[in-house]
This record gives sequence, structure tokens and C-alpha cells, in this order.
Amino acid sequence: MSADVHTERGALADAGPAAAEPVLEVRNLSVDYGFGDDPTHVLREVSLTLRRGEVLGLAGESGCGKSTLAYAATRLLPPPGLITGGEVWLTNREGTRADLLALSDAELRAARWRDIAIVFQGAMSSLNPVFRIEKQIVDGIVAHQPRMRREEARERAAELLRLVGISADRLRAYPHQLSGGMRQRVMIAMALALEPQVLIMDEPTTALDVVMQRQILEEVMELRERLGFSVVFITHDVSLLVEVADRIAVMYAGEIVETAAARDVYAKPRHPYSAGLLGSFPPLHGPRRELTGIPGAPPDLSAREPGCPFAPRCPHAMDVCRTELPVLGRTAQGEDNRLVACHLHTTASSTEPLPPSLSR
Amino acid sequence: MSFLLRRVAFYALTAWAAITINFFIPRLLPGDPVTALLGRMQGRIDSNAEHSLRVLFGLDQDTTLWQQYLDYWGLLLRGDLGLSFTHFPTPVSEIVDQSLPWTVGLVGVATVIAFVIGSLIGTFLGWRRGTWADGLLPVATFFQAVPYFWLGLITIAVLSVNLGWFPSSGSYDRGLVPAFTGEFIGSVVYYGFLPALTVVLSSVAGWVLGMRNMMVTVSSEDYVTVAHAKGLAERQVMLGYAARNAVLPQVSSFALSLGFVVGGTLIMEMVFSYQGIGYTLYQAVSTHDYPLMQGCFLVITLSVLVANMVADLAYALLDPRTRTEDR
Amino acid sequence: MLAAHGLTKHFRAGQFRAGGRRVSGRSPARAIHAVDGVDLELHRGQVLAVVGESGSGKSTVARLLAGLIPITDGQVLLDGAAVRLRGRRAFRAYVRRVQMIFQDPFGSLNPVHPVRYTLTRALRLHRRQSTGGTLRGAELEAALTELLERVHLTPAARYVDKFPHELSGGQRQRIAIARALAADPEVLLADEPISMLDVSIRLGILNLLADLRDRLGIAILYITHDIASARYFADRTTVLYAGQVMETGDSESVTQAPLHPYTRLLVASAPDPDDLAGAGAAAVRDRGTGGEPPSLVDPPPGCRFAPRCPYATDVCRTETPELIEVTPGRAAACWGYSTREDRPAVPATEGAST
Amino acid sequence: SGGGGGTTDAGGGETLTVGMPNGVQTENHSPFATGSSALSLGYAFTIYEPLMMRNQARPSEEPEPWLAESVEWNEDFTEAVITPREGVTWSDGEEFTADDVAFSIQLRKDFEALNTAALPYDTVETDGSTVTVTFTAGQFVNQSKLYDLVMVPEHIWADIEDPTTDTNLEPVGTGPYTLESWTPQAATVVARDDYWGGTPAVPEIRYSSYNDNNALTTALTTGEAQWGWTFIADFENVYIAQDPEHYHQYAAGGLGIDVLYLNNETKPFDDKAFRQALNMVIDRQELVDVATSGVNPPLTSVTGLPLPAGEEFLSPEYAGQELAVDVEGARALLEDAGYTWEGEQLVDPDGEDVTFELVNPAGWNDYLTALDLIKNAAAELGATATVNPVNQDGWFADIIPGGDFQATLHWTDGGATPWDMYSDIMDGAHYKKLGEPATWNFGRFQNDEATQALADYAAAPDDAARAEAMETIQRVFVEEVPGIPIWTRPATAQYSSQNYVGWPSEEDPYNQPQPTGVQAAQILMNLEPAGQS
Amino acid sequence: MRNQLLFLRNGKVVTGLAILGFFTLLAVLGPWISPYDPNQVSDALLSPPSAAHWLGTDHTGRDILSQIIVGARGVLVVGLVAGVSATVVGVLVGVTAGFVGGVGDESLSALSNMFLVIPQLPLIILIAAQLPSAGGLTVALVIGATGWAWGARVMRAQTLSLRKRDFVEAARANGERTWRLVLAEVLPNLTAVIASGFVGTVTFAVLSQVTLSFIGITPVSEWNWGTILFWAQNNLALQRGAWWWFVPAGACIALLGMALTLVNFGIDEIVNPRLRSTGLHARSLRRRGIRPRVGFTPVVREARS
Ligand SMILES: Nc1ncnc2c1ncn2[C@@H]1O[C@H](COP(=O)(O)OP(=O)(O)OP(=O)(O)O)[C@@H](O)[C@H]1O
Ligand SMILES: Nc1ncnc2c1ncn2[C@@H]1O[C@H](COP(=O)(O)OP(=O)(O)OP(=O)(O)O)[C@@H](O)[C@H]1O
Ligand SMILES: [Mg+2]
Ligand SMILES: [Mg+2]
Ligand code: NI
Repeated sequence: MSADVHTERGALADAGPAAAEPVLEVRNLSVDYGFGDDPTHVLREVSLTLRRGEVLGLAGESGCGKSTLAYAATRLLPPPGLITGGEVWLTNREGTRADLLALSDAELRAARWRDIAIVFQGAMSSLNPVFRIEKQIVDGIVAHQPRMRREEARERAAELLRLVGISADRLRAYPHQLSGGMRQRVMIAMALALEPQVLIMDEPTTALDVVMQRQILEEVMELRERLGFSVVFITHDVSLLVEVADRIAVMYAGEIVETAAARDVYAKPRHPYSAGLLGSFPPLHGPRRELTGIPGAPPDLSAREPGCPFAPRCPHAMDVCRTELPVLGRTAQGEDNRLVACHLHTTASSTEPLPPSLSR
Repeated sequence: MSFLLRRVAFYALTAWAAITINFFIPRLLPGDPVTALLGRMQGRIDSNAEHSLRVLFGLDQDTTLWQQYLDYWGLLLRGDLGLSFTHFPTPVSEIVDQSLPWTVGLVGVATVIAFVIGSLIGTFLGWRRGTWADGLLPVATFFQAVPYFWLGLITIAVLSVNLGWFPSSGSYDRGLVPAFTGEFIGSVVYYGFLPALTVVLSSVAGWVLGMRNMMVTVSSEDYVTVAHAKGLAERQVMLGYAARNAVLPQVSSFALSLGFVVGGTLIMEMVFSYQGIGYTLYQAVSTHDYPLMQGCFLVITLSVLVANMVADLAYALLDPRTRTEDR
Repeated sequence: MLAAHGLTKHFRAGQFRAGGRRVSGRSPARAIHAVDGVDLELHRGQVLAVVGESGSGKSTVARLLAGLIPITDGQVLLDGAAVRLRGRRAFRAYVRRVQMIFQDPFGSLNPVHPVRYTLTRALRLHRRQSTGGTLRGAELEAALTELLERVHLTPAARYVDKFPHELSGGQRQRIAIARALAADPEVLLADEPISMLDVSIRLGILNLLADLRDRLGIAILYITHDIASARYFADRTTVLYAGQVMETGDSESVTQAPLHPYTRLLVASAPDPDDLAGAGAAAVRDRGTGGEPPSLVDPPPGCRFAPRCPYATDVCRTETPELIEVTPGRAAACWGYSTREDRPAVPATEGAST
Repeated sequence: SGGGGGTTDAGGGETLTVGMPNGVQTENHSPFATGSSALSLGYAFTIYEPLMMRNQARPSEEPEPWLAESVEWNEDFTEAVITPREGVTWSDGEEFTADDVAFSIQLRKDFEALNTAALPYDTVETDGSTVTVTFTAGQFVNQSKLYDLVMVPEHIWADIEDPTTDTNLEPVGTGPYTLESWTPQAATVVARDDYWGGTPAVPEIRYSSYNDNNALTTALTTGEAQWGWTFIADFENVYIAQDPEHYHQYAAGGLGIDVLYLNNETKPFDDKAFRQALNMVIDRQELVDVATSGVNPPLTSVTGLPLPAGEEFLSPEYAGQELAVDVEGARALLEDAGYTWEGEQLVDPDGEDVTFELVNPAGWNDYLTALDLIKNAAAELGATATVNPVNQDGWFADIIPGGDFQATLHWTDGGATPWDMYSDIMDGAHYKKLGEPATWNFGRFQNDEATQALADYAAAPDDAARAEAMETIQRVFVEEVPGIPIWTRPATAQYSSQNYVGWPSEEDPYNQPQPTGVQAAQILMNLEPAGQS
Repeated sequence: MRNQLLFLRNGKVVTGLAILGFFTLLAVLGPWISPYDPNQVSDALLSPPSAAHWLGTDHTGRDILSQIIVGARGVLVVGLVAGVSATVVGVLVGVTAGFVGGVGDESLSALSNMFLVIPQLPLIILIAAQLPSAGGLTVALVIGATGWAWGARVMRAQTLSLRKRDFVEAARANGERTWRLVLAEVLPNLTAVIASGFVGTVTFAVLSQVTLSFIGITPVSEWNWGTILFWAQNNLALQRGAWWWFVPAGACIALLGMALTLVNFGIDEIVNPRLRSTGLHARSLRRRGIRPRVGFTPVVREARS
């Protein structure tokens, strides 16, 4: 396969609104699950760029590999995960770029949390139940600033809690004494302890109800503005992403099928899957539009067919879709800031007119 | 608070049950200490002695079981466990006094050592899962399955009879009189080494296996991954985050396994001629020495109960979730 | 069809862990007021949505209606007759008419039983042979096929012998629905039937339910925390907060022109791609509606939302408001709509953003 | 010296370690309490001494005066006059007097629990220099029981409230040793320098307790203990071979034997012919070799009397008549009695197959092994036997006293004459109906002649009458076969001559060799340091 | 169906089952395939292994191989009976406690906790030593009667979590009777736990019985491997250098115990997928130079097909 060329080109050309330099560049990352002879290729040469100060939304339905991407980029994937190729370039505060996948253990350990922090999907279970949250925050700080005295670190921890709207006397609490929303905030506070360049948030709010979700998201966005870090925000709730993200990457079956500015994705989805995804959410306001949904079931990653993985569910599938894997590239319309992996848009030979839902 | 109360109630109930079982088992079943004594002596005691023995042990009177039960409680509450038949007329409490510290000392130390070593090895194996370290598992299963007495006897045959490195029996040099001297303590350690070694060898495997499994489970918990993500040193993650949590179920099964441990000691004491409560119990059983039997069983059960309580407390200390949570 | 009046459920505190948070109490006399005086009405061929945030008592309402837990107070009426669930016979007769679908299709099917077992059990429990005996043989087989077809699992033969783990989430939920349908119920209680499903297949389930409502004229109680899907799917919507009804009305107006401050908060908090500036949300937020739901062990006196309500006055904090009919078919439990002198000033509906 | 028990240096002054397999001890130095550490380990007998020292290896020998200068019996053995030895002092310096003797005996009379010899005391009187004890019945056969009584000091025991339960923590005796130290594992006694019999050669003796036979065996074979007694399977290889020059085992046969009790009132043993036949096919030598590793001396005399201990009592009629395996003879005897064979199976005159069951408590290995061999022997006659190991308590409580068996192995008392042994097996005085508990004669043997002879023997006024009674007893025993004698129950001990010599042995059978008995004092006084020769 | 197949894919389980199968065969066929009658004394006293006696003879010339073969039955029967009885009681108590909840649960849990705390071996010795005839079966029942508590505890915890599961609620909402909920909905989900508890009890029972036989509490005339060791020990096998009398029986016990442990290990792995070891692929991992590690995902750049 040779998606490398296109994606590389695509990623560089994909200049964001701020046109800031990239802080995190994932290139052709491939991940397998299983150490045996027949591993599941979950991620296949995925590339992604995150620019300074940007919120990049990663959307896609359950099991498409969103979390895998996040974990693999930081080499936190548990066994039997295996990174089989690719690079993850991270620019740290000093401006040095390094490939996370090539770092030694010690270097990687140093880079973690200081340059790239991550808030996990199961934030409820991300806190060690047997330690006070103070210790858990302080541990992270002290590991990177060994010279810092524990009192100082404690000060800092209190400050962090206040940052996320929790009173500092909660430092002495154990996780089980906090409500879900508070735990989530603690996690975020902890992730921000060292003012990392990149914050990866893997479905940080799915377990919470909407009110709480909004509160937390707004806090994060506010902090981002204050502290200037970049965020990779993972969720399957596209309508949420459209609201919070600057840019959205839509994933399907271990591949990125479309990336574009959030507004553009919402207003003019180009990939049939993106369109289907958006058509699955009933809108709360505005006219009651017809919901289309996506027929069929998500693919089984362990038994891949050739061709576009979405083809079996795609209402516009063509013959070529069943035989050839589309690569991420510009649309035929030549829109800036948008890459799509779909034959409908990239095949030059495509003579048929685009379906109206994809060509708004 | 209610947690504590419930535990206390539970322990009280268990103690009562143990004491009652203890009373009934020897009585409801046939056999009698005098015939057992005659049997054991196989003719070395004059057959005419039987009657005098019955008079001596007070077995010539008839009282109802209920009356006996009440008497038993009455005496027990006064700390009186009665007089032993075989060691007549030594009070059972004296015998228990004399043997319990040895068992508690040796078994306690050995069990704690086994627990610590086993948990450490298990931590390591669980952490290094999927590497050569997995090769140690079959060895562990083998040691877990070997009957204790067999291991003990072979150890004696090899290490003390053939190689002569260790004494094969006794708790300290028979020429010494217990005292707080270096010589005596040294002798106790020297004599205790082999029994302790075998106890450790045969029980360590269980801890290894349990800990390893818990480590495997715990190390895929999110908070361990978070610890990694925080960039903590590997050792800190392994011991501070993974092992710290993996050991919790171990602690509670540690408490429960104490019963098994004491059972094991009985055999250890037999094999190594070690003076201790287990062997005393066995002796009492084979001689139908009710008072002694009851005393030993009671003391064993109560010490297991106490140990359980300690382990319970330790668990509560280690796991904040069990403590009452008033916000 | 099915109605509840003053439905109340108090759990003994300390007996149950909810959401990882132990509900602990110092004395056993304390109760969790999970549901407090809820009134509901379900009508044939209609969907009633119950929305509310986590812990507001939605599932408890469903389980009370399904007869799975004893009612503390109030009553349930089926076709106008008070429901008594004493004894198995009465219970079975009741569940034949009122069936429940659980939130989690991964948990509500026993992993050790194939589809066939799950469905035939339900059929044998609730249907009789044409001759009168328990359903068996060809008739059973036919009923099975028909059932699977009803939930659009065709060809049926492909699914009957599968185990739950061999099915996708959507398929499992369909099996769960099929099981509920086996009794030919008149009422379906759907407790968050889509929240555990993938976005792309949620719609399929909702459409299926809508289809059942239309074809079979079943009354459906649709429980969700996603207010947008209530708008899409339900005819009427009831908003629950801390075990009490805050507002009720037809779905469109409840979502577009919420009356109760809590409903407004809920609506404003829902992600809304069309409102990128977040104007509505900001408006609510600026008035400071942060904070957490109240403790259900000792709920605040007065309106339960009062501690978080930007408009709350002393009345709200001391007296519990009744549901007040604001416009025909719409009611809100808020003093702001009363005619009292000292009523708080709740601004008129901000209206749906367009 | 260290844990080796001081066996390395030759010469005097070495500690002698006695090993006993009796488990952990509790501190009790009472010479009365059955389970006391003093009795269990045996050091009681280095502190307390008997009246007379009899040679248990040769019961017919005259007893040697010990604490008594003499014991004189009257005609019908109902009265004994004891003359205490002069010049004996208690270890606390007090003088040993006739009062002490009288007190010691009175103690047994007063406290039933202390009267373990079950002597029927009548009166105990002293005139200051002698003590006269009378009995309610003739005690000819029980003389030795009086001799064996150990003496305790009146000035100490008189103040003891309850001598049955007193633990006697500071033992004072007349013996050659005094208690030095005591631990649950070991007791140490040291030699007195004012002992009436001179200063013992062994300055210090340590009595070590091991938990079981195996531990003791290990201790004996490694030399950690130098004197003890335990059953050592294959003792030649396991024990002696470790140091053939010094390690010895001596089994002193007394008058006690093990007997296969036959139920004389049920089939097939109600028939004398079958009893005789079975007796004829049992190979005593094999039994001893296989079941006891050759430890127990085999019985040779047809009278069942263990030789040479019983030589004196052997009826001239049977002198030299030895037990021998005679399968042919046995079969012939059965045939004469009307038995037939169906194939290999023996059929009795009633036409029934001859089968029987051999029972003994499970775990009594030597007995069970012997039963196995007896089963095989019975098979040679065509009789089908099965071995049934039973629960020990049941055996004691029901099977044995109630006679609920066909054949079972049991011991007999020893005693100073064969009377105990024969009475235990065949005394009609002990007869009880089947099902009623009997104290002896478990086989329900009834023969008036024998019963009378046994009674006569015990009460006979002179040796001639006794000899006559004994001849009758033995004749009935040989002819009627009330039970089948199996082997001698010897008093066995292992000892090492590394440091001390002068032990009882086959060559010098001055007493039985065990450390736990009144003979211990005699043995210890007989020891001399080795290597001085 | 697939669950069962999964079971057999596990190497440990297969090894364990193979060993178990072998011993079971011995147990069933023992008396017919043993070369001698184990009680048959012969002239070959305490002879080392030879062509006539593969594992030598004991002090009365009985064939040790035959004793081991015949003894297998005693060991397995006790294990089985104890395992079955303890499991049955454990399931009954545990599932009931877990399902009924409330006071019933409290008292049943207290009962099983009590049995857990009271030391088992001394209790067994106490009881076994007193019974009129403590044959193998009696011992098995005693072990069963005292050894169910652990299983009950595990079972209760599992039932408790299952009871709260939606599928049980759903079945109840469907109108199923309570006994059906227990038998058809809850119990099948406990299979693995029950199996593992059963195997655990069997292991314990075998070791206990062997120990009891060894110390002579149970009739030594009933052949099992513990009895062999009893005779060996009482006749100083080790001191006499008769290793063939001591080692094989001990090894058989250890092997049986190991087999049972392996099976249990396998069951554990099936119950807890996280344990499903990477060890399966240890060799291929080593070849590829991968060290599976938590927290540091291995990176391999291999030529991909
Ligand atoms: N240990 C594993 N072995 C094999 N496949 C796995 C393993 N873990 C995850 N997968 C598969 O990898 C794919 C991607 O999983 P991932 O967790 O990254 O999905 P996701 O997009 O984060 O889904 P969600 O929205 O549910 O969090 C899924 O299809 C999953 O089945
Ligand atoms: N069996 C029970 N015992 C005690 N408290 C309970 C029990 N069931 C529910 N509760 C409590 O009752 C309240 C309402 O719970 P319920 O499950 O009905 O909420 P919900 O609205 O369905 O929440 P979610 O959206 O999370 O499903 C919660 O506070 C919960 O903790
Ligand atoms: Mg995920
Ligand atoms: Mg709910
Ligand atoms: Ni390529």
C-alpha cells in the first residue's frame, strides 16, 4: 500500500486557519492487536496533524480505533497491542522535534505528561482508588521535577484543583469520595499539572450527563485559551465536536476518512460516512429534519475485505469502491483544508454527478 | 462504625461457634481416653490400672451433656481449660502456654516470609508477563501441589541426615535451657530454619500464582496506564500503583489462608518434632484427651480469628474504600 | 392506558451502590427519595419520553411501572384499574400487557443462551397454543419467526441459533425488543434503549420502535437523557429532576420553548452544532446554574432545583411547587408560573433558537 | 558440648542422652501421675527407687534387695514384712526410714487413683524398723508388684494436699540422681555424690523427648541420643550398621506374649481340632521376621512360654517340645475330625466352608502384618481367612471385651510368673457370656480343670503344689489350644557403648534394658566409662 | 459450544486433563491392571526396582507399583466425592445467599465465613479421628462438609453481581419463576466458577486425605498414596534408602495436584480474559524481539505483507 505520499502531502498542505506550526504529527501509524500469527490490523497507516493551540476532534463510531490511535501515539497501548509502523513527531516547548516511537524508555518517560498528557476514556477508573488525589497529582509533578519539594508540589496541586473549580480541601479525599464530575475534573487538573503542549482527551465526558459535560468542556476550552495547549478531543458525538473542535477528523474502521474544519464537516460533509453520521443525530433545534442513519453494521476489523471499508454500507458505492482502497486526498472540488478518502471525490474518472447530500 | 460493629459481631459469633463445635465434637463421638491410653501402651500399663485411671480423670461420673456444656462455659470464662488427661494433672492452659508461642513464632514468621517473597515474585511475574518469567509458573504449580510432609521428610533426609547441615528435630538444642541469651536465640533460629524453609517452600507458590494473576489484572487497569502516562519511573508504577492494588485481595485471602497455614503446621510439627500447638492437638486427638483437644482447637481457632481481625484491619488500612465514607 | 399517580419510591440508604458512589447512611432509617410523587400517563399509540439527568429516577420509574420493585406510595392504573401485583399469577398477567426493554443490550441477554432460548421462553410464558396448551412445535417455530421478522431480523433462520456475543449491539437490542414483544404487550417501557448503542445504529432502533407504535398501536414509555432524541421520537415529554416531575408537555414545545428553568438548562446544555456561538448555553451559564443535583437522602425542602436555579426565591426554597398547567397540555412545577404574589420572576420563554 | 549429645570424646564425664518418642512434655515430676514427664521420659526412676530390684529379663531369679533389705512373706502371701535399708538418705539430706516406706504404701491405699498396681491392701503398719503390709487376698502372683513400688519421702508428701494431681516440682528421692533442669524438650538429671550405692559413673543424663519413633530413630542412628527404645524396622541395617562396634539392641524377653485370641464359642474355633490345626501351620519364625523385623524373640515351646525367661516354669512334660510347622499333620488331624475338602476349600463336618475373619485395630502394623501371614497359613489348610482392620476405639470398647470377633491378636500381662499370661488367656474365672464385657479370657475358654489349676497356683502354699498346678495349666493349654501364642513381647532397647559400657545384654542379662522402669537405677549404677580398658 | 472449544485450546488445561485422564484410567482399571495383589506379601523383602517389581517392594515384599495403581482409586474417589459434596453445598449456600439477600444472606454468609475461619485440617482430624470407621468415603464427606465455605463465598459474590445484571431482571420482568431464574439464568453463568471451585476442592481433598492417611488417622489398610507413604514412613523407608517406596507415591500426588492446579489455572484464564496469557506466543514474540510491556507498547517495524 502507498498512502504515505498522499497523506504526507495532504498533511502539510492542510494549513489551518491560524496556520500555526504542528505540535503533534502522526505519520502512517499502524497498529496490530494480537501477538499471534493472525493479528488484527486495527490502524492502517493513519496520519494526523495537530497544530499549536488547536482543538482537533476525532470522531467515529465505537470500535473504529479512536482510542487506539490516542494510546498508540503515546505508546500506552496495553498488550497485545503492537505498533507496526509509523512515526509520531512531537514538538516540545523548546521547539525540539522528536519521534515518540523512537525514543528510549527514559526519554519517553520524560516527555510524557510534560509534553503530552492524556485524559482517558474511563476517567472514572483512571484514578487509583487507594491513594488520595493529592498524592496522585503530586506523583506526576515530582516525577518530572525531582528537585521540587513536596510541599511546593502540594501547593501546585491545590492550585490546579482550584483551576478546575474544586476547592483545595478536596486534595485529601480519596477518589471514591468524589462524584463522577469531580473525578473527571481532577483528571483534567492532573493532566494540566505540567502545562503540556498536547492534551489528548479520550471521550472525557461520555459518562456524564449533558449539564456536567458542558460545564467541563467549557472549563477546558477556557483553560486552553489561557494556557495555550493543543487538544485532541475524541468522541463519537459529532454534534458535540462540531461545537468544540476547530477541526474534525472522521475515522472509520481504523482509517481517517475525512478531515476538515469543524464547520465544513457539519455543513458540507463530503464522505458518505460523515454524512451518515451527521444524519444520525436528531437536531435539538431548528426544523425537524429527516434522519437517514447508516444502514448495516460496523465492519469487523479482523476480517478486512479489499476496497473501501465503508463500501458495504455506502448508498453511493461504486464498483471501484469494492476493489480499491480510497486514499486520503483532496476532493475533486479542490477545497482547501479538507481531505477525504472516498472514490466519489478523488477518482478523476468519476463521471457520475455527486449525490446532492455530498455536494452541498 | 457499623462496619466495625458488624465485624465484631461476626467474630463473636464465630468464636461462639468454634467454642461450641469444640465442645461437642469430642463428646458426641465414641472413644474414651482410658482405653485409648491402654491401647497406646499396648500392655505396658497393667490392665488393672484402668479403673484407677477412670477415677483419676473423673470419668466415673455421669452428668448430662447440657450440664457439661454449662460447666465448660463457666470454666472457660474463668480461663480454665481443665486438666489434660495425658499430661495429667497439668492444666491445659499451661500446655497451651508452652506450645503456642513456638507455633505462632515459627509459622508466623514463615508465613509472613512466604507471603512477602511470594508476592514479590508474583509481582515480578505478573509484570513481566509473556517473557521467560512465565516459565517459572509450572515450577510454582508443582510446589503448590507437593504434599507438605513429603517435602519435609525429603528435606530432612537430604539436608540433615545425609548432609548434616541442620538438626532434624527439636526447636532448640536440647542441652539448653530457654533464656534470653545469644546462644539460645541462635539455637532457636538454627533449629527453626529447616521447618521454616519447608513451610515457605510449600506455601510460597500459592502467593506467587495469586499475586501474578492479580498483577496481570491490575496492570491493565486504567490507573496503571495513567501512571505510565504520567511518566513515573517503572519501579514506582510497578510497586506503587500496580502491586499496591494487586496485593489487596492477597491480604484478604492471607487472612483466610491462616486456617490452612495452621493446619499445615500440624504436619510440620510432626515431621520436625517441633514443639507446638499443632502437634499437641494431634497428640490429644490420638489419645482422646478431650480437655487438651478442646484447648488446642480453641486456641488455634481463636488465634486464627485474631489473625483474621488483624488482617481485616490491615485491609481497611490499605483500602480506603472499606472505611466508612461520610462526606 | 397506563397511568401512575403520585408514584413514590424510597430506597433504604446504604444497601446499594449506584454509579460507583456508595449511597451510605448512618442510620438505616434514612431513605433515598429516588422517585417522589410522579404522575404519568401513557396513551395507546403514543410515545411518552421521560428525560432527565443521571440519577433523576428515570429507571426507577420504569422499574416501578414494570412491577419489578415494590412501590412505596402512589398507584399505577392500567386501563383505569389499580394494579395489584400480589402473587405470581397477577404478576404474569400484568407483565403480559406491560413489558420492559433494558438500557444495555449487552447485559440484558444471558450470554449462555442462544436467541432461540431467550425468545421461546418468552413465548411459552405468554402465549397459548391455539388449542390451549403451552406453545410448542411448529406453532412455536412460526411464532419465533414472526417475532424476529417483526424486529426486522430477517431471514430469521440466520439469527435464531446465535449466541448474544455473535450479534452486534443493534441486533441484540432487537432481540431484547422481540422478547418484550413476545407477550404482545400493550405497553412498552423502554429504559434508555439506545444509549449503549453506536450512533449509526441508534436510529434503526428508534425507527423500529416508532414503527411498532404505528403498526401495533403500542404505548411506549421512552426513557432517555438525550433530549434531542425525545424531540425526534416522542409525542409527549416529561422532564424529571431529582425524582420529581419538573415539566411535561408535547415534545416539540418542551424542547423548543422550555418553561421550567431546569428544562432550559438541559436544553441549553445539549450540544448544538447550529448554535456555534453557544449563545443559548452562555445565557443560561451566565446566570450561574452550576452545581450538582441535590442529595436524595435529604432532599432540599421546597423546589428541588432551587439550589441551582438562578431565579429562585424564598418560596422556591421552602415550598414544593405542584405541577401548574401553564398552557393546555403543558405544565411546569415552578412557582414562577403560579399566581402567587411572591412568585419568582422567571422570564418568558426565550424561544427556540432558529 | 553441643547438640551431638557429647558422644565424641571417649572417657568418663560425658553426658548420657536418653531419647524417648513421647512428644513435648509438660513439667511434672510426679512418680505417680501416668502421663508425667518423669514417668514418660523415665527420669523418675533415677530419682525414686523401688523396694526390691527384680531381674525382669529373668523373672524367676530372686529379687535383689534395693531400698528394702528384705521382704518376708507369710505362708499364704497375705502379709509382707519389709525391712528398709539402713544408711539411705533422701536427696535433701533427710534420712530414709521405715516410716517413709509405710507412708509410701499407705498413700497407695488411701488414694485409689495411685494404686495402679491394684494391690488389695488391708493394713499398713510399722514398728519403727520394719513395715508390715497385709492384703485381703494371697499375693503370690503379685509379689513383684509390691517390689516395684517406688518410695517417696513422707516429710514432703505428707504435706501435699492431693498427691494424685501434684506435679512435684522439686522432686526429692533416694535415687542416684537429682533433677538439674527441665524444658519441654528435655530433662537433665545429675549424679548425687551421697548416694547410698556409691557415686554413679555417668555424671549427667539428659532425657530428650522426640515427637515420634522416626525422629527418635534418627537421633539414635546419628548418635544424638545414646539410649532409648523404639521399634526400628530392619534395625540391623538402619541402626546397628551405622556403628556396629558400639550400637546395640537388646530385646529382653519377659513372660508377656502376644496371643491370637480365638473365639471358642463360635465357628470355626469352637472346634478344638481346627484350633490345633491352625496352631500347627503358623510359622513363628516367619511372623517374627516379617512382622517385627526380627525384633521379637520367636516362641519355641509348645506351651507358649517364652524362653529362656520361663525356663523355670516349664512343665517337664513339654520340655524340649518345640512348635513346628506341620501342614500335613494338621490336615491329617482335620481329616480325622471329619473335615473334608472341596477343591482347595476346607469344609467342616457340618458341610460348611471354613472361613473366618481376623481383626485388629487399623494402624497396628505388626499385628496386621502378622494377621496377613496367618491368613496365608490358614489358606494352606484350605480355610479362607480375611483380615479386617477396624477402628481402635471400637476394638477396645466392643470387639475385645464383648468377644465380638473370631480371631484377634492381643497381648497378655507379663508378671513374675507365667500365671498372668495363662490366666489372661484361659482363666474361667474371667469367663463372661458372649456380648458381656470380659476383662480377660476374651476367647471365652471354659475348662474347669484349667480354672481350678489357675486358682490353685495363685493360692498354693508351696512350690510343689504350684508346680503341679502349672503342669496342669500347661497341659490344658497345649491340648485344648484356647489361643494361639504368637511371639514374645520383649523389653527392647537401643544403646550405644561409645561412652559407657556395662549395659544389660544377651551375654549379661541382669535386667531388661529400657530406661523407663525401676531397673534404670540398676543399669545406671552398672555403667562404667568406656575406653578405660 | 465455542466456550467448550476454547477450554481445550488452552495448553495448560490440556496437559492437566491428560494427566487426570491417566490417573482416572488407573483408578477405574486399577485392580485389573495391577501386576500383583497389593496386599500379597512375598519373599522379596524391600527389594529395589527390578523387572519383576518395577517400583520395588516394601518391607513385607508387597509390590509398590501395584499399591500405587490400586491406590489411585482411593485418592480419586475421595477427591471426587469431597469435591462434589463441597461444591454442591457451596453452590447451594452461595447461590441462595447471593440470590435471596437480606437476613438469609447475612446468616448464610456468617455461616460460611465461620467455616472459613475455623482451621480445616485440625477440624478434619478432630472429626475423622473420632468417627467409628473413618474410611475413605467418610473422610471425603468430612472434607466436603468442612470445605464448602470458600466455594460458597465465591459463588455468593458472583451471584450477587449476576443478580443485579440486566438479563436476570429482564427474565424476571418476563414473568419467570424464581427457581428458573436461579437455574436457567444465574447458574449457567457460574459454570466456570463452579468448575474452578470444584477443582480447587478436589485438590485440597486429595492433599488432605493423603495427609490424613499419612499420619494414620484413616485406616491404613485402604490403599491410597498416603497409605503407601504411611507404611514407608513407619518402616523408615528413607533411613533404609528405600527411595522407591517413598518417591513414586509422593510424585504421583504432586503430579495429580499439579494437574488439578493446571486445569484450574486454565479455567481462571478462561474466566478472566486478561489472564489469557501472552505466554501462548512467547516463542514467536522472542523470535520477533518483542517484549510485551504495560506502558511501553512495543514498536516493531517488520516487512509487512
Ligand atoms: N486487545 C484487543 N485485541 C483485539 N482487538 C482489540 C483489542 N482491543 C481493541 N481491539 C479492537 O480494536 C478496535 C479499536 O478499538 P478502540 O478502543 O480504539 O475503539 P474506539 O474507537 O476508541 O471505540 P470507543 O468509541 O468504543 O471507545 C476495536 O474494533 C476493537 O475491537
Ligand atoms: N436499588 C436501589 N437501592 C438504593 N438506591 C437506588 C436503587 N436504585 C436506584 N437508586 C437510587 O435512586 C436514584 C435514581 O436512580 P435511577 O437509576 O432511577 O436513575 P436514572 O435516572 O435512571 O439514572 P441513569 O440515567 O444514570 O440511568 C439514584 O440516586 C440511585 O442511586
Ligand atoms: Mg475508545
Ligand atoms: Mg437509568
Ligand atoms: Ni503504502
